[in-house]
This record gives sequence, structure tokens and C-alpha cells, in this order.
Amino acid sequence: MTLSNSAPAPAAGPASGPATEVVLEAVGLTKHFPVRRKLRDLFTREHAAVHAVDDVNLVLRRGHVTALVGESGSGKSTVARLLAQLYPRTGGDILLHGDAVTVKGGRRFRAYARRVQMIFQDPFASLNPVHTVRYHLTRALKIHGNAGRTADDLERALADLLGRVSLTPPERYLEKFPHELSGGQRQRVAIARALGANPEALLADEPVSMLDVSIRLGVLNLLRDLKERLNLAILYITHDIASARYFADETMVMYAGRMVEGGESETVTQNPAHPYTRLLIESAPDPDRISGLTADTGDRGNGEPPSLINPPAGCRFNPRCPNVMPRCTVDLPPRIEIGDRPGHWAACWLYDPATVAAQQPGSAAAATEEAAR
Amino acid sequence: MTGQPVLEIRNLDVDYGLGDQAVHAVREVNLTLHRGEVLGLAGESGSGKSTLAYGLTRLLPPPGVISGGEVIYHPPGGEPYDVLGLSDRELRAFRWAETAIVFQGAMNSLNPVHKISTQLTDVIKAHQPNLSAAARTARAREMLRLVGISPDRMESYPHQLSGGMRQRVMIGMALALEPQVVIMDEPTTALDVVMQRQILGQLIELRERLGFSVIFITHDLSLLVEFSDRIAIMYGGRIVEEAPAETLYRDPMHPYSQGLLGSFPALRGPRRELAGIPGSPPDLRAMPTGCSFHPRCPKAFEPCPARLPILGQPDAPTGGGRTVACWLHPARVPVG
Amino acid sequence: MKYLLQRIAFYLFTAWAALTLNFVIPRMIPGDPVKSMISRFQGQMDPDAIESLYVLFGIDKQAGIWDQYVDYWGQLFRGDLGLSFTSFPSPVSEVIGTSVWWTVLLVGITTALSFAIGTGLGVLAGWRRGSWIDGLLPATTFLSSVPYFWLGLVAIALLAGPGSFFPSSGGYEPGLVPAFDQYFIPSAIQHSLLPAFTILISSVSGWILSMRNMMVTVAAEDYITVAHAKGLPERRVALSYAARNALLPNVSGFALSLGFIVGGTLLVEIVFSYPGLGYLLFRAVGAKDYPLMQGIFLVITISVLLANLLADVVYMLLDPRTRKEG
Amino acid sequence: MTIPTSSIDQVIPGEGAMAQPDTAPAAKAKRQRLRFVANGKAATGLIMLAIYCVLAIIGPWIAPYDPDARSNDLLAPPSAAHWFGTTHLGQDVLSQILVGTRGVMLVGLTAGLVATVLSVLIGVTAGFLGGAFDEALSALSNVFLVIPALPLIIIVASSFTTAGDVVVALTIGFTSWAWGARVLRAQTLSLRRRDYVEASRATGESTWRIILFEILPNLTAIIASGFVGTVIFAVMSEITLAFIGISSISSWNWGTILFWAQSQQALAQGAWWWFVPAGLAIALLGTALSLINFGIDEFVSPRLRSSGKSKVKTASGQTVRMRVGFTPVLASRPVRATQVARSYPAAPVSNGKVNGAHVAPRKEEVK
Amino acid sequence: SDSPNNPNANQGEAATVLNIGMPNGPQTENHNPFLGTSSASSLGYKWMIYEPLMMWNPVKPADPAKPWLGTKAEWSADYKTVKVTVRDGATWSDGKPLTAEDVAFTFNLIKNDKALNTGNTPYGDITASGSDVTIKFGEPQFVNQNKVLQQPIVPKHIWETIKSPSTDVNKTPVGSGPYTLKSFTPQTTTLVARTSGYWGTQPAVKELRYTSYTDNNAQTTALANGESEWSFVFIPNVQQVFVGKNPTHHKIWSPPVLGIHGLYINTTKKPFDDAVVRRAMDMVINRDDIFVQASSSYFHPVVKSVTGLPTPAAEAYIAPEYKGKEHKVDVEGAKKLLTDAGYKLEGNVLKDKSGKDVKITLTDPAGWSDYQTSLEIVKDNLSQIGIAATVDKANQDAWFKNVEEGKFDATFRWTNGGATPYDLYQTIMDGTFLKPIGQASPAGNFGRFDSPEATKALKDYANASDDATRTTALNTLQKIFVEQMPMIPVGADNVGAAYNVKNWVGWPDDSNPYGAGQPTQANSLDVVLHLKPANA
Ligand SMILES: Nc1ncnc2c1ncn2[C@@H]1O[C@H](COP(=O)(O)OP(=O)(O)OP(=O)(O)O)[C@@H](O)[C@H]1O
Ligand SMILES: Nc1ncnc2c1ncn2[C@@H]1O[C@H](COP(=O)(O)OP(=O)(O)OP(=O)(O)O)[C@@H](O)[C@H]1O
Ligand SMILES: [Mg+2]
Ligand SMILES: [Mg+2]
Repeated sequence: MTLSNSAPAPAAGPASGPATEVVLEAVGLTKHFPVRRKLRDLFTREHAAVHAVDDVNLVLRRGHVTALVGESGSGKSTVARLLAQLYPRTGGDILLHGDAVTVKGGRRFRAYARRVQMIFQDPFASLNPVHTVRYHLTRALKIHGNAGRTADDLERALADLLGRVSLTPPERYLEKFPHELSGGQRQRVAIARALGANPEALLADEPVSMLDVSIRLGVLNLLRDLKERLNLAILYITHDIASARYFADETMVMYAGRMVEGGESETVTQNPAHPYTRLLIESAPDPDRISGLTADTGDRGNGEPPSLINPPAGCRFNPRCPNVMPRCTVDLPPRIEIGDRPGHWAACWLYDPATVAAQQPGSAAAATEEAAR
Repeated sequence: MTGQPVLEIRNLDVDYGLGDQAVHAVREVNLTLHRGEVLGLAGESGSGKSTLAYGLTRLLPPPGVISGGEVIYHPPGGEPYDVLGLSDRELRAFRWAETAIVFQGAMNSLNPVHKISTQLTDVIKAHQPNLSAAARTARAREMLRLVGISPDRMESYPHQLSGGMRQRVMIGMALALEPQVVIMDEPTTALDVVMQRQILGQLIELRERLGFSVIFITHDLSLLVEFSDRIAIMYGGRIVEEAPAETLYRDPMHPYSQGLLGSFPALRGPRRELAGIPGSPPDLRAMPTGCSFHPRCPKAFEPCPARLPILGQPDAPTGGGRTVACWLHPARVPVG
Repeated sequence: MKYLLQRIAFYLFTAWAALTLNFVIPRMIPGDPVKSMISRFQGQMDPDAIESLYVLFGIDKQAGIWDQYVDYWGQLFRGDLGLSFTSFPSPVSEVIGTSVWWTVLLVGITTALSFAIGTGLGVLAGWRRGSWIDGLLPATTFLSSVPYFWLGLVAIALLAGPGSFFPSSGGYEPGLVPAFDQYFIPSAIQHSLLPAFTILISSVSGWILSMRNMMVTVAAEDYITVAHAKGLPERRVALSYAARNALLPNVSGFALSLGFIVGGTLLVEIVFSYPGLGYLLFRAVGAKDYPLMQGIFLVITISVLLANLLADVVYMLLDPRTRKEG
Repeated sequence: MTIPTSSIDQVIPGEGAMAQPDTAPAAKAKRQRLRFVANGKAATGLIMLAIYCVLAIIGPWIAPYDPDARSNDLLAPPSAAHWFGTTHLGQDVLSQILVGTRGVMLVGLTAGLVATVLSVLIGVTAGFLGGAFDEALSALSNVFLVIPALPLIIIVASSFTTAGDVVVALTIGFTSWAWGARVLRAQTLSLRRRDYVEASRATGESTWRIILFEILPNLTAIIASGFVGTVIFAVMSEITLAFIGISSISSWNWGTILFWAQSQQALAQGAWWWFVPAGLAIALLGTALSLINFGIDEFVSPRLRSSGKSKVKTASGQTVRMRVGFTPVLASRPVRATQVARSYPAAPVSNGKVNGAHVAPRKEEVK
Repeated sequence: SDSPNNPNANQGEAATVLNIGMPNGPQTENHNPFLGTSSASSLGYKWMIYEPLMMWNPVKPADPAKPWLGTKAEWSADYKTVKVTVRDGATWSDGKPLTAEDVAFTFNLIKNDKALNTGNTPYGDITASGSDVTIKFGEPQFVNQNKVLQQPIVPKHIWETIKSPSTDVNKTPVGSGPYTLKSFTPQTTTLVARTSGYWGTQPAVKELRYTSYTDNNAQTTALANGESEWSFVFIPNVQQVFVGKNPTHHKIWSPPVLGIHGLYINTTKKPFDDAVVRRAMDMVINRDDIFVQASSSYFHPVVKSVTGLPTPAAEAYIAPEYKGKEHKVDVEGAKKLLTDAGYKLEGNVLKDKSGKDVKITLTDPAGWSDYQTSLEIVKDNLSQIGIAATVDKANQDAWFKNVEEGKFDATFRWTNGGATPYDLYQTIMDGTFLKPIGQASPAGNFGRFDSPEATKALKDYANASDDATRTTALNTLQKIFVEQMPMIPVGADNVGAAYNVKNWVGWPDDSNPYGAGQPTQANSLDVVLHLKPANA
């Protein structure tokens, strides 16, 4: 299991390389959850909503892992579920091979599910305790017509599936109930189930966060292996930015429902541009920083993520941002190319040439710009 | 400041259940906590870290029993005594005043029906009955301020606070009686990295001011390396290695420690090669013979399955203050 | 507060539904109060009286169902529950008024007592698991499965023989006039002892069991361990931490049981010939006295609703979490 | 006559089960399903229930007499010929009890079944579909919950011209589903959000398959517990109806026996044998069902399980109770620490010997 | 203390109180004498406050009624007019004199309010002149004469101000009787004797306490322990439960009246349309067993006479040919009767003429334990002649409906009672009630007994203007009854009582049956006035 996977060729930027056919794309994806409506709310003027995801753009390519990182509650899972069409979306489009798709249920949903599959965060919860491994996998195969015609076909398909996730020999696992498996084995079964549909894109929502340190790596390596062998497009969701560095080709950072930074993983983790990404990286435990408990880390804002029901105007990070400018509280920063590496961008006014220029005169420039609008 | 022991755990055995059914969750653990130090306790899930923490204060719920060993506490300036031998009344007086505990889930650690103030003051009341109500409240406010919560949150109920605030309340509560030892069982796993750093930073700062010792439990080794003075690694209910944090990080001796360290992707620095630990954690009911790690150990050789390695100072001259239980590094001086 | 408003809306809706049901059910009952009355007199009432009774009771002609419904609500808002057939022409409200206090006092007090005792024992049993109280549990299970009325019969057979201190029936010594004096009150209490014990014995076990189970569940919560770790006195841990939290789910159970006061203990009243509401309902059903049935059902329903509302308020006071949002 | 509030309550202690969605039992369901039977209480209850079921089937055949047959032993106390004595007509009470078992069991089980089916239909649908549907259904079940059941049953049952067993069973069934529905709804609501349900949706399962194969199997314990609870309630209600002479059951049941005993003033006549056996039969049936329910409760909520031994012997021969907050110490002697020092002579206590008499000092003394 | 419960308040007068009980449950205050639902009627104390014109003794129905408020009553020969002379000197308890005006007012009140006219009596003109009152009727009232004259008379000056007499609760009753209301509680009503102004002799009983026990059990217990001294309640095993508790003082007296209980048979169903079958059934039904086991050896006195008329009440009416002829169980005779008529008894099964098994369903409401007991016995008896009977315990409402509509095989039920055997026979045989199966005939003839002869005889009896016609008609009815057995009589109604002679003596009994013993009967006042302290 000690797979010595060195970093992927660092030169290969997201734009280059031949095997980068776009499988799934999200454009302006938005999801607002209505705050549970009661009878009495019928009379109130406006409906409060959780702005869980706002205007998210995302591209998943074949044979390519895209990581989505961000703190708890930033909307990562929601993005995954939207991509899996498990939630109706409030706005935006999901393009499968360039075609906008919206499916709610029934046959079209199945057809979609055949190409886009999701792996859930918690392997302890995502398998039904009352069913065996065989049941879970058989269903996945049958629903998508991959079970073959005869019982033998099915057996073969099952064995193949378990083989793909390195659960061999298959007969040792087929009749087991989830509680009889270890966490890593369960997660493998969950992955096998997703593979049962023979998908093109895999949405892995924190596939290892519930697993033990020593098992995590095995599952991650398995996913990488699958990406390479089956040429899958994988969305890897995590809040562990270090694992994104190791595992993903590209990393996107989410904060409070919005994408704040994106780019090649190594670049994002080593040269974070957005103040939030920086905070995240500074906060991550770092063994090399022994006795690194300097006072400055303790005082980054009050640590409270913003309310998503009434998100802050402008940049959502502005109440905690050490570099906050007046404009941050007013205008929403767009994606701005950083320029250090191709494809590295951040949604932060710090990198706006205008702002950079206006930085020196002070807030007057901001004011004039304000007036110009 | 270090050097003087404050808590000595000797040959502690903790079981779940009795007789044949018993699961030996902690076996023959020897560990010494020194004054003012942060002792990290790591190991994967189920290795017995929590059991050890609860066991040494006799807080294990049934069917847990302490089947052997002793926990010697050294009060500052007083005679040491065995915590496990205290009567119920003595134990109650001992708890919190000498050792306080911060548990993993702050949501569940605070009584949902009482205000923060009540929960802060009742512990003071129980241990210092002579203190006036006003003095108690004052102390409670002070504790809140200490952990960075505005004292006007005193009258809040737990559910009105965020997870981080609750955790900080718990830390404040733990320090209210200025105990000698604070045990923290995964105090930050439920929190965000940002929040985690914030809280731990505060804790370390407080330790500097108040001088208590900390037993810090987690399975996140990189966190431990950064935060603690010494680290003990547990595997299958036993301590397999113990060393100063830096030493352990730079030069882990036990293959399991090496595996653990190799499982963490590092965020900074050069990209390291990652090597996981193959296999799965042992079943406590059917422990492997000899060294319980041997079935997963890449370096296992012939004594490993046969004989149990004893925790002791390794032969090799790799600096003092470290012990390991591995046949690769046979013990020169066994501990205990 | 919002929580409370929302609950009140719910209660209003439920009250409407119950009252409508209350209107519908008696109209579906095919029986006939006059015939029932004749049968009670088995031949000693002139069959020619049938017609005069129909006229008397005003059931000789039928209005449209909708008109009746509107009338019904009109009457309700006037607090007029109609006239009872069995004791015509006394208003239903008056008939109920004479018996409701017996039930409220006997069963109400007993239920509250049973809740208090049961909860207390349950706390003990749950806290000291494996102690002698656990040994009582099988007996408790058995007692909670015994029908009230049968226990009553047995109690009468064993304890209420002639010359016994315990009277076997009635609410007070016949011949006494209800009054708050030294003759009536002791008599009323004396008459209520056996029924009260019967209810107590068979209902207390339910509380013991549920409270014990809640205690056991709560005792494993982290905050209990924390309380122990804090070195708090055992009493405080048991009462202020464990029992306080374990009590919460039982509060709504208590409210429901308050609601069951009338319905549930009807049989005790029958067995002990206790002049309460349950017994009245029994007679009303037998006599096809719709107005009376409606009235009693109404009283029961309203009291259940009130009890639940009360429980909600109490719950809100006990559990700070409900105070915040609904 | 009320449903033992404990029974269903405990399955979901408050909202507790929702707060901690994935407890051990869910993960270990299959194995423990068998362990449920191994539970002492449940086993006792099941055996007792089985006996009742057997009696319900063979009762009429093994009854020594025709329960209606009169004899010349009027109101005779128990004897060799009539084990449970006779009635005022000389009928054999034992035979009546035996023959009456069937009616009781039939009504109890039918009513339980009807109520359970209704509660599953309403509760699970409401919980799973949510939205306005849910609001309507839960309002409905709340109304049924609040409306007092027994008076309602009495009124409804007395309104049927031919209130046979079936009618009584249906009446009870239709009026007592609400509690179960509420519990099931709450549970379904929490199950609906479980990852495995979402996961099977993401796999492409159809809604009805999700309800039937993913959600329902996980509700078995609660459904079973609800069923048992309703059966208890139904049996009690049925007997009550018979006892107060409302249901017109031509066949015998225990309530009918009690009705006769009561209307013939068995008490005044000193004929205790007339009502004692029937009451005991009811109580024992109720006990059996309650025991099964406890078994289910313990199965669902493992904390309630009494874990084998509750007392342990320490090395010094003392018996200590297992309890929360004070873990028993087996090997080291519980009393004095001096003895510790002696049994572990190597204990390197730095400054001198361990003082056994030392009591944890108060904070003030420390400072 | 001034508490009403203070025992000292009544000290020394203890023996002046009579405790009367009825098992009627808690009462609501209502002293309206016209309403059967009032507490006054339910407990019977209306008869202590309000008095009738004549005091009729239902135990000896053929005896002439005793003058009471009326000193005499003269009926016209066609019984369509009665002239009553009202007593002089009677006063109302408020002191006003009682006059013929009051009497006329009372009857007019009833005539004008259908809800009060419980007898559905066809009143004509009612006039008072001097101390006489003349009441005219639309139909002959021979069979109802005593009912009419039993009407309690109310004071005009009070009731003319009452707007709705049928819904008034008459909180402060003013009557002419020797007692006035002292206090009312749902459980106990207390009456005290008037100190002055009563026209008759002052009663020895100074205070009457009517206690309403919640049910039969409670009433029985109260009787057994002496708490209750006078009541009318069914006591199972009465000898042990009541009498045996104190044999010297506890007495039970149960004189039959002219109303009976028996098994109605649906005469439209084969083979029960055949009188032979019905007679055979009658021959095997053991009335004594039913008497002993279902009515505790007293409650429904056995009807011994083959005519179905209870004795001694109807002694005077029994036709000469049936005098002394008593019913006897005769299984062999019944079998012979059946086989002679062409029925076959094969083993234990009776086959009808067409060879079918004879089966019968006996039905009665589930809760009526005495009837159910009777049915069990009947079932057992019928098996002796091979009739397979099943007992059906019906819902009360359903039973009512089915019996009225003729949808039954056989059922236990009562007949109406009256001053003559007319009511009894009418309920069983009157062809004017005859309705096809499925149509209700609430007043009688549930068994659809179709006998024009009987119908005519009943009509003759009611409308005759001379005794000879009546006697002939009644004899005819008896003959039809005996030969056709449209209903199998079993027991009679009784108007007796359970009473305690420890404190009071003078109760009616077999040696002196001067009146009904039941405390709610119209002549209960007569009984109370007969009582004397036991130790005097
Ligand atoms: N069904 C829902 N209804 C209402 N709000 C929701 C719902 N699902 C998620 N949210 C809210 O949307 C926000 C984003 O949630 P999401 O689960 O996507 O976060 P996440 O980044 O996956 O967090 P985590 O790392 O904890 O899994 C949160 O504030 C959450 O409370
Ligand atoms: N009640 C119990 N009965 C039997 N075994 C138990 C019980 N509680 C815990 N154990 C076992 O004891 C071992 C040690 O558990 P413990 O909770 O101390 O582990 P841990 O190191 O704290 O793990 P984690 O990191 O997950 O908190 C585990 O293998 C566990 O399965
Ligand atoms: Mg998530
Ligand atoms: Mg732990």
C-alpha cells in the first residue's frame, strides 16, 4: 500500500495537456436554502434564505482531480450535491459535456447519475446498515444496466467492481454487512458503488475526513489510481488543504458560499493569494513550525464565520480580513488573475490593478471610483 | 520547570467488561507527566487514548473497570498519593481541583439546561464552599475573560454560543480552580483549523501564565508535534514510544510512529513521499501475540510475533528522555 | 415566544378539529335516547310516553346538518352545551359541573402524585442501577399492565369488606351535604383513598419505568461525566444534571396523562361508583345522551389541550433550547 | 388504561436520536437483531406471548367444558372439577378464560396491525415527502393524539349496531395510530437526511424503493415497538369495552367474564375466583408485551441494556457497584495508598513514602 | 357549627329519619313532577310532595282505588267521562288551599303540552265546578282509569306563572303532600314533614333521605350494611347478599304486577309459526330455574298460571277453565306433542316436517345480564327437545330496532304493564300493531302474531261498557294465549322492595299487601304513611 506517488508533473497546468476534455461544468451555480418556513411566515414580507452557494464556476476534466477546500459550512457539500442534481438549484447552469442539464427524478435523472456519481463524506453513514455489500453493489449495477443478463454476468461484474477498489478476493466481502467492515473498506465499497454506474465524473465529498490517519492515504491513493486508470474526472472536496496539495491537480477555495481562489494546487498552497486562503494555510497544523504558536495566529478576527442568511456585503471575508479596504465592504470582488502562474486567480480587490494603484492615494480613489459608478 | 513529576501513571490496566469478556483497552501503561509540560498522546482511533484519560480519574462509564496499576499524584509541596485509592468523597474533592478535563464535544459537555454562569460557579461552590456568591461570580467572569469571551455571555445558555465559544467555556471552566493537570481529549477535532489554532494558542499562553500541566490527546500527529513538549504514541492499548516532540518528529523510532508521521501530507516545504500504514487497527479482543503491531509492521522480524517488546530507553545513543517498545531498539533500561 | 404562538395556533386548529368531531360523532350514533330510556324502565314506562319524550327532547324534527353545525358553534360560544336527556331539562354544563370536581380532585391529585412519586423512584432506580430498586422493576412492570379496574375490584374485595375503614363506593358518606366542614372533608378523603391507591399503584410504575430509562440514557451523556469530573456532590449531579434533563421528555407524557385523567380512569370511577366525569360519560353513553356525551367529550378535549399547552409552557421554562426558536 | 408512556418514548428519547444520528446499533443492526431475542426480558416476554398465542389457537379445544354450558355447581369456588370455579350459572370459569383468549388476541393483534399500518403509512410518508404534505399529515396525527382515545373509542364503538370483534378492532386501530405515526415521522425525518438514503438516491434508486428498502428496514425496531404498544392498548381497550358492556361480542373474552362478574356482583357474593383469573390473564399478557417492548427499547437504545453484571468484586473481596462517574478499581486496594507502595515496592515516589492517610487537599491548603 | 352535616343537629331525632336509596347515579336538581327525567321522579320523592287524586294499589289491581285528593271518582259507563270530587281542607305547602281549579289546571296543562302528556291520553274538555272536576276523553279509558287518576296535582297559582312547564326544574316545589323539600345534593335529597296544614294524619317519619347510589353494587352494599333502609334494586343471590346479612331486619318483598317478561317468538318463521312448536318450547322452559338463577329467586316472580297472568295480582282475572292450572316442565309431553304433530326427534336433533333441523337464535342486548342468563337457561332447556339454540348478544340499539322490525327468532322482552291484563296481552297479541317484517311496530306485537280474534277481543275489552263483555273478551284472550303461545311467559314484573325493619315497621308484605313496595311507585306515600317506629 505504500504507494510512492510523487507529485504530478508540476509543469502540467490546467490549460495544457491533451487529456483535459471537460466533463462537467458549473456556471454561476447558486443555491439558497429557504429558512424553514412556518405558517406565520406567509405573512412576512420576505423569505429569509441561507445563501449556501453563490455564483460558483467550476470545471471538471477527464483524468483530472479538482479539489474544493474551505472551512466547515462554506458550501462545499452543497456544490457537490448540486452537481449530482440532488438539489434543485436556485440559479446557474450545470453543463454535461457542454449541454445544460436539469433533471429532477425519473429516467433522466438515472441517465445523469450514470455519468456523474457521488461519494459521500462519511463511509459509516453512507451505507445502509441493513444491507450487505452485495445488495449495495448489485443495485448500483442493476439500476444502470451494468449487471449483465445472467447471474454469472452479475457475479463477474461484482467481482470486477470489488477488484477495482482492491477488495479482493470478492467473496470475502460480498456477504458482509457494513458494520463488519473497517472504515477504509467501507469507503471502498462506497466508491465501488459509485463506479458501478461506470461514471465519467466522480464527486467525492470529503471521502476521507471520517477515516483514520493511517487509512486515509490508502483511499486517496485508490482514487488517484482510478483517475489514472479509468480516466475519471474527480471533484475532491475537503477542508484539509494539505491533502488537496498532494492529491489534486487543481484547487479551488471556498469561503462562505463563494469561490475565493483557484489555481494549480501547488501554487495555491504555496503562494496563497487570497487573505482567507492565507489564514487557512497559516492555521493548518504544521509540524515544522515547532513552537510556532506566535501571538499573531491567535488573533485573526474573532474566528466566527459570517451568517449565510445575511452575508456581509461586498467580499464576504471582509469582517475578518486583515487587509480590508473600504471597497471590500461594498463591492463584490470578481475573479482576478494573479499572474504568478497561469490559471491562478483570486476574488480579492488586493489584486485589482485599479486598487493597487489607488492604494497609495488612500480611500479618496475608492471614493471617486464609487462616484463613477 | 519541568523535571518534577506531577502525575505518575504506573502499570495502569483498564478493561471493558469482566472476566473472559473483558476487552483490555489499556495495558500496563507507564507515563509520567511533569510539572508545566504539555504531554501529547497520539495514536489512531481506538488505541485507548480516551480510555487512559478517563481511567486515570476513574470516570469511565460501565462496563469499564480499572484492573490494575496506580496513578500517583504529587500535590505541590504535599505528600504524593494514589488517586485510584481515594474514597469517593476524597476523589470528588480531588477532581477538578487537581485535575480538570476538557472533553471532545463541547456541545455535549455543557449541560443544556443550565446557564454558563451556573455551570461555572457550581464547580467553584463545590470545591470552595466558603467563597461568597459574589466572589464566585467574579471568578467565573474572570475565567471567561481569560479565554477571550466577553463576561456578558455569562447568562447565556450553551446553545446560544457557537461551537468554538463553548469549547472555550469548557477550557475556562477547567482552569477555574487552577488545577495542576488539565487533560484535553481531542478538544478541537470538531472545530475548524482556524478556530483550532486560535483556541490552542490561547491555551498555551495560559499555561505559560498559570503553570499547569497538560495531557493533550489527539490522533492528529502534526498538531501534536507543533503544540506539545513531549509525545507518547499509543498503539493497541500500549504506549509504544515516548519522546520529546521535536525528537519524535525528526527521528521516530517505532515503525508505527514512523507510519503515522508518514501519513500526513505536509502543507509546506518540499513534497514528501507519503507512506501510509497498511492493514487495519487490531481487534482488542483478539490481540496479535508479541508486538501487537507486527502484522502491519514493514520491519517485523523474528522476535516480533513471539515476544512483547518492553518500553524502555533504547540502546542507541539517540539522546536522552525517550523510550520505545520495539525489538529494533531493544530496551536498555526498562521503565516502571 | 414564537414557539408559543405557533403552539397556540396548533391548539386552535386541534380544538376546531376536535369540536367538529365532537359534533359529528353523536350524529353518527344510530341509537335513540328515548328508546334507551324506555329500556331502562323495562316496561314500567308507558310506551305512549315515547312520543311525548321525542317532543320533550326536541328530537322530533331535524334541521339541516349545516344549520345544526352553525347552531352548535353558536351554542358553544354562548357556553351553552344544551340540555341533558337523562336528567332533562338540566343543562349539560350543570350536570358536568356537579361531577367534574370529583374527577379533577381525585384523579388530578392522584395523577400528579403518581407522577411525582414515580419520577422520584425512577430517578433513584436510574441513578443507582443495579441497586434494590431495580429488583422492583419486574413487579412494577406487572402492576403497570394490570387494568385499573381490576385492581380496583381486587382492592375492594380485599380491603373494603363490611366494617372496614375503606368504603367501597361513592364519593362521600351518603347523607352528607358537600361543604367544607369537618364532617364532609374527611369523609370525602376517606372515600377517595382506595380509588386513589388503585390509580396510584397501577400508574406509578409507568413513570418509574420511563423515568428510569431516561435517567439511564441521560447518565451516559457527556455532561454527566463532566459533572462527575467537576467533583460536584453526587446529589447535585443526580438531580440538577441528570434528573433535570431526564425529566424533560416526561413532561409531555405527564401532560398527555393529565388529559387521560377522565378517559383513562373512567373504569376506576365505575368500579368505585365514584361520582366523577368518567362515570357520567359511561352513563351518558348507555343512555344515548348525546348532549351530555358531547359536553363531556368537549370538557375532556379542552382539558387535554390545556394540559398540553401547559406542558408546552413548562417545557419552555425547563428547556432553554425551545425558548430560542420554534 | 393509558399506553405505558415509556414504551415508545424510549425508542426516541426526546429528539435525542435525531441529534446523534449514527449510534452503534444502526451500524450493528443485523447481528443485534438476533441478540434482541437473546435479551432476557424480551425472551421471557416472547415465551409468555407464545403461550398466549398457542392458547388462542387451541384454547377452545383444551377447554374442559363448553364455556356456556350450565351445571349444577352454581358459583362454586375452585375445585378439582372446576379449577377456576364456576359462575352463577354453573359455567366453568377456566373454560371461559381459555375460550376467551382467542378474541382478546385477535382484537389486540388486528388493532395493532391496523394502527401500525396506518402509522407507518402516515408517519413515513409525512416524514419522507415533507412539505405541505407533511404539515397536513402531522397536523392530523397531532389532532388524533390530543383527542382522548378511550372516550372516543367508547363513543364510536357504541355507535355500531353490530360491534363484533372486527369492528372493535378496527375502531381501536383507527383511533390509536397517531402516536406511532409521530414517532415514525420524526425518525423518518432523520433517516431521510442520512447519507445512505441520499447515496441511494444519487445511485438512481426510485423513491418508492428508497422508502421500502432503505428506510423501512431501519425502522423495524420502532415499528415493532409501536406495534406492541398498540396491542397493549388495544387489549386493554377491548376488555374495557366488554367490561362496561358496550361491545356486543357474542364470543367470550376476558372482559366479558369481568362484565358478568361485575353485573352479578361477584364481589358482594365473595366469588373472587370469578374475576381474579381474568384480571391476572390480562395483567400477564400486558406484562409479556411490556417485556417485549423493553427488549426492543434496550435493543434500540443500548444504554438501557443492563450490561451483564452490575456488581464487581474487587481484589480485596469487596463488592462494588458499576456506576457512572466512579469506575471500580479492581486490583489496587481501594482503601489506603500505603498498601500500594508495599505491593509495588519499586514505585519511585520521589520525595519519600506515599502517605496513605492523605486526603486530597483543599485548594486553600495547596496555596 | 352550623354545618348541615353536624350530626348533633339531628340528635335525638335519629329514629325519625327514613333512609331511602335508589341506584340511579348522581342527580341534578330537578323537582318537576311531570318529567320522568327529574330527580324527583327518578328517586320517587315527587310522590311525597305532590299527591294524586286516587291511590291505586298495583299489587291488587282489581281492587278499587283509595280516595286521596279526590274523595270519589265517577266514571260514565262508556268510560269517556270522569267526575272527581276534590277533597276539602287540603292545602298547599305555602298555605294556599287546594281546589278543583288546581286539579282542572293540572289536567289542562297536560292536555295542552304534548311533551307532558306521557300517557298520550286523548283529553277532551276539562272543567271545574265547585269542588268537582269533570274530565272528558276522546276514547274510553277503562284500561287507563287508574293511570289518569294517579296524576300528581300541582298548584295553579305557581304553575300558571311558569312559562315552559316541560323544561322547568321547579327549584322550590310547592305541593299538597305531607313533606317538603329540605335540601338537595346530587347524592342525597332530604325531605321533612310539614309541621302543619296537611289534610291527612301526620306521618311518623319526620324526615326522608333519598340517596342516589351510583349503581346497583353500591345500593346493594348500602342495603346490606343497613345504611339504606328502603330500596328497589336487583340483588343477585339476595338471600346471601342482603337478607342473610341480618335475617331479622332485612326483608325482601316482591309482589308481581300485571306486566310480564318472557320469550317473544317470531311467529312468521318456520317452524315457529306452528303453535305446536311454541307450546312444546313452553313445556320445556324451566321458569323456576330462570327465577332462581336469573332473578335471584325474587326479582321476576314466576308466572305460574298457564295463561301468562301473574298471580296473585291477576287472580281475579283468570278464566274459570284455567283457574289453578299451573305451568309444569314436561319434556316427555313436549316430545310427544311434537312427534304427534309430525316432527321427528332424531337423537338430539329435532327435525321439522320438511326434515330440516330446528334451530333458533335467541337474542338480547349484551349488557342485560338477567336476560342473558335467562337465554342461557332457555338454550339449555330447548336442547332437551332437540332445538339447537344459539345466544346472540346484540348491541342494545340494534336489538331495539330488530325487535321492533320483527327481525329476530326469539327474544326475551317485557310487556307493558297496566291496571288490567289488557296491556299485557295487547303488547303480545294486538293485531292493530301488526306490521310486515322490516317495518317497525314500536308498541307491541313484535312476534307478528296474526290473530284477528285476539285483536277483536282486545278491542272489545277496551271499549266495552259492561263487565260481562269484558270478562268474555279476557277469557277469549286467555284461551288464544294458552293455545297459541305467541310468547312464552316466564316471570312477572314486581313492584316490591328491599326494606329494613330495624327502625320502621308497617311495610307492605304478603300478609298485608296494601300497596306497592317500590319507593318510586305512585303509592309510595301510602307506604310511608303506614310506617311506625319499630320500638314504639
Ligand atoms: N438542506 C439544507 N437546508 C438549509 N441549509 C442548508 C442545507 N444544507 C446545507 N445548508 C447550509 O448551507 C451551508 C453550506 O453547507 P455545506 O454542507 O455545503 O457545507 P460544507 O462546506 O460541506 O461543510 P462541511 O465541511 O461541514 O461538510 C451551511 O451553512 C449549511 O448550514
Ligand atoms: N464500552 C466498551 N466496551 C468494550 N470496548 C470498548 C468500550 N468502550 C471503548 N471500547 C474499546 O476500547 C478501545 C479504546 O477506546 P478509546 O475510546 O480509548 O480509543 P481512543 O484512542 O480514544 O479513540 P478515538 O481516537 O477514536 O477517540 C477501543 O478499541 C474501543 O473499541
Ligand atoms: Mg460537507
Ligand atoms: Mg477518544
